[in-house]
Amino acid sequence: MLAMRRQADVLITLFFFIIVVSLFPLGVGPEMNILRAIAPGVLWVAALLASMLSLGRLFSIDYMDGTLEQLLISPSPLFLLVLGKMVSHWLVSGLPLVLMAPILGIQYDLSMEALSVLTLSLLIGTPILSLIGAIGAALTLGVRGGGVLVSLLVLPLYIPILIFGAGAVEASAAGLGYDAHFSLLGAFLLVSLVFAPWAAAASLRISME
Amino acid sequence: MIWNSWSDFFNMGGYGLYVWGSYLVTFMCVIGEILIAKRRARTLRQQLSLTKESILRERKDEATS
Amino acid sequence: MLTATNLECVRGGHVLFTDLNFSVKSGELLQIHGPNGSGKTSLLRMLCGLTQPNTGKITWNDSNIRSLGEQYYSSLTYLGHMIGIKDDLTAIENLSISCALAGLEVDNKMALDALQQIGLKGRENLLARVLSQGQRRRVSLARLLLVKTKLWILDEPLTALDVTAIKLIKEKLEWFLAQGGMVILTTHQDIDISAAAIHHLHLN
Amino acid sequence: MSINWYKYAAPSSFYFLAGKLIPFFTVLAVILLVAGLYIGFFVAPTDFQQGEAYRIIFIHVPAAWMSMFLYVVMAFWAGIGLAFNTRLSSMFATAIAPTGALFTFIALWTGAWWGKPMWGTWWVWDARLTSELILLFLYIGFMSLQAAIDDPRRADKAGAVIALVGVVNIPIIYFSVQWWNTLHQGASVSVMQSPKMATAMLVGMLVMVLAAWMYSIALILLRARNIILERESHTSWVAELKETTR
Repeated sequence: MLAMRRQADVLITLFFFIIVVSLFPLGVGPEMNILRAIAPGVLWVAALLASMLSLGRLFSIDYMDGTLEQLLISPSPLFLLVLGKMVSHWLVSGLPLVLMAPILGIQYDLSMEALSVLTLSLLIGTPILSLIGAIGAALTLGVRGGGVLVSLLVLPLYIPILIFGAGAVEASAAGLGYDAHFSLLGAFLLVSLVFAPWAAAASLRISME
Repeated sequence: MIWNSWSDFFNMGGYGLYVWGSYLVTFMCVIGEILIAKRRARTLRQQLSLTKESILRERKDEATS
Repeated sequence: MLTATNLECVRGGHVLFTDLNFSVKSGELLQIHGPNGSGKTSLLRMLCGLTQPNTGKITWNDSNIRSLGEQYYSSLTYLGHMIGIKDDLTAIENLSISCALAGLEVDNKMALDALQQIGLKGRENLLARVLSQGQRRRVSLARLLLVKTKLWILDEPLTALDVTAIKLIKEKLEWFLAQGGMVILTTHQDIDISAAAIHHLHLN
Repeated sequence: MSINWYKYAAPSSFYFLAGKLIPFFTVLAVILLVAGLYIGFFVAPTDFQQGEAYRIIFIHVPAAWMSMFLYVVMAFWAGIGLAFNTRLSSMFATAIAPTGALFTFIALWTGAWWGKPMWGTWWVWDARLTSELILLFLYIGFMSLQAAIDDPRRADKAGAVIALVGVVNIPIIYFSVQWWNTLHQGASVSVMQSPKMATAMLVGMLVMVLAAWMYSIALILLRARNIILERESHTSWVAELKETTR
């Protein structure tokens, strides 16, 4: 219902991700050993930035045309509607990255196992990015300099996800166990699934006053 | 007393640069913060008294006219 | 019954209105007058629970709208300044989405009927971006033909509408008031609507 | 002794109370600062491992403690302001943020100047350092969000949400970074502290912590007074204020 979005948005986020990831080999040089070592971090940071790039548009269009007001006075619980928004943001900006990541990982000469761990970590991690990011997007609605502000607010909060997401891939590349990383990522996902829609709903009410 | 002379004190056993570098910047920050807050307080009071004066003047004008 | 007591609104440091008291009962219409910037929209947003009043309270059937929450929203329809029409959707999609948000299941036929009634026959499947300002306004007003709420709060519903559309809306409002509905609206135009009681509220 | 707390919860009476308290805390801060520096530089002995460089501890540790503590206090007041819609507590949170950010910066700065002679590097990506850096980002985020919003009530509430989210995140960040770091390098660099701190060192440090406390309180009260004046400029008590102060 709420996932009606222009296709261009999906493509912009996806191309941003691809370009950022492809820039690194050009900047660092084609040394396969180095590339393999930095691959998890690069892919994760790129996913983080790509997901953040589209946060600005999460609520702002609805804010401009008045749909957000209707959302706030809808008889259905606001946090459910916000959760729907978050899910649609993930479907548009998270899922394509997850699907694209293994292909880009090949550019970095990652092993088959590392590739699957990378995809799985992104699959668990990117929803958290959408969930937390929505809080920042809701808080900065209609604020001047909102786009930069979102990154300032949201990026520090993304750090644990980045660490464990990239950490899982590195651990698997080093032949270590990565179950702990996944269980922690999963725990973050559950916690943010419970609290983020609620916090974002409260933020929306604050921003609309 | 630990220090034999002032130069000894400033030298800090060879670590003078680091010790004084830390302390200097800290105190500069602290003093800067105080000054900014003080200046803000002063300008706020000035603005308030200005608006107040203008209100009083308006009232006087109304009374005379 | 919607009752407002002692409402005060402060925007950007100065008081827009204070000590505002009124109540709207079943079948009554409240028209709010006032120049631009007098707080008409702020008042309407307050009545919707979008903004909290600085002081005072708003009650719906004797309970505060803050504590009622979604229960209050299910008996309220608000058409704001910004009409909530998305350029990338067709007229009929816009209508069904806004109805779905209001918790109303609308099938295609009902939506088509409503759009035809409001004078958009043949334009149901056009993208909203090719519609004129008045036509977009009509799409948003079409929701009034479908909802089953008790209280309508309308912010300048008649802007950009032509004479026939205004007449249509007037008739709809009269019908709604006769059914026992309540309407609160702002408008610059004088409208002669027959209702059980018409209150006027002047803000300045 | 019974104090009417509600009376002081009104910005106007708090304004006058704070005005009376500021000189008191300022004097205390100066006395403690002088005493702390005296103990730090003239009483505390030279550390046998670190030489004189350890004397940075007298500002580093108080600053680091204050930076974390002030964040929690800020989030607490912001949360109270959000939950009970009390203006004064939100103003307090806004007043705390710059001082907290300043202490965070000082902790990072002095840490770097201490790390260079001791570890041979200005910066290591160690759990403590990284989370302190993120703390600085959180402070800056809070302040810039509030600065970007024109309506003070919205600024208060929006700031409160981000402060509360941040307070939940700090322990998570700390532990995640710690874990991340130990995964990378088995023996990370650790602060080489002498096994037992000399009493004079400890006393000096604690006195400096108290001085930092008093300084923070004085400055926060000063800033809170500014914010009150700014926000309440349209009220009658501020208009009457001029007669009494001039």
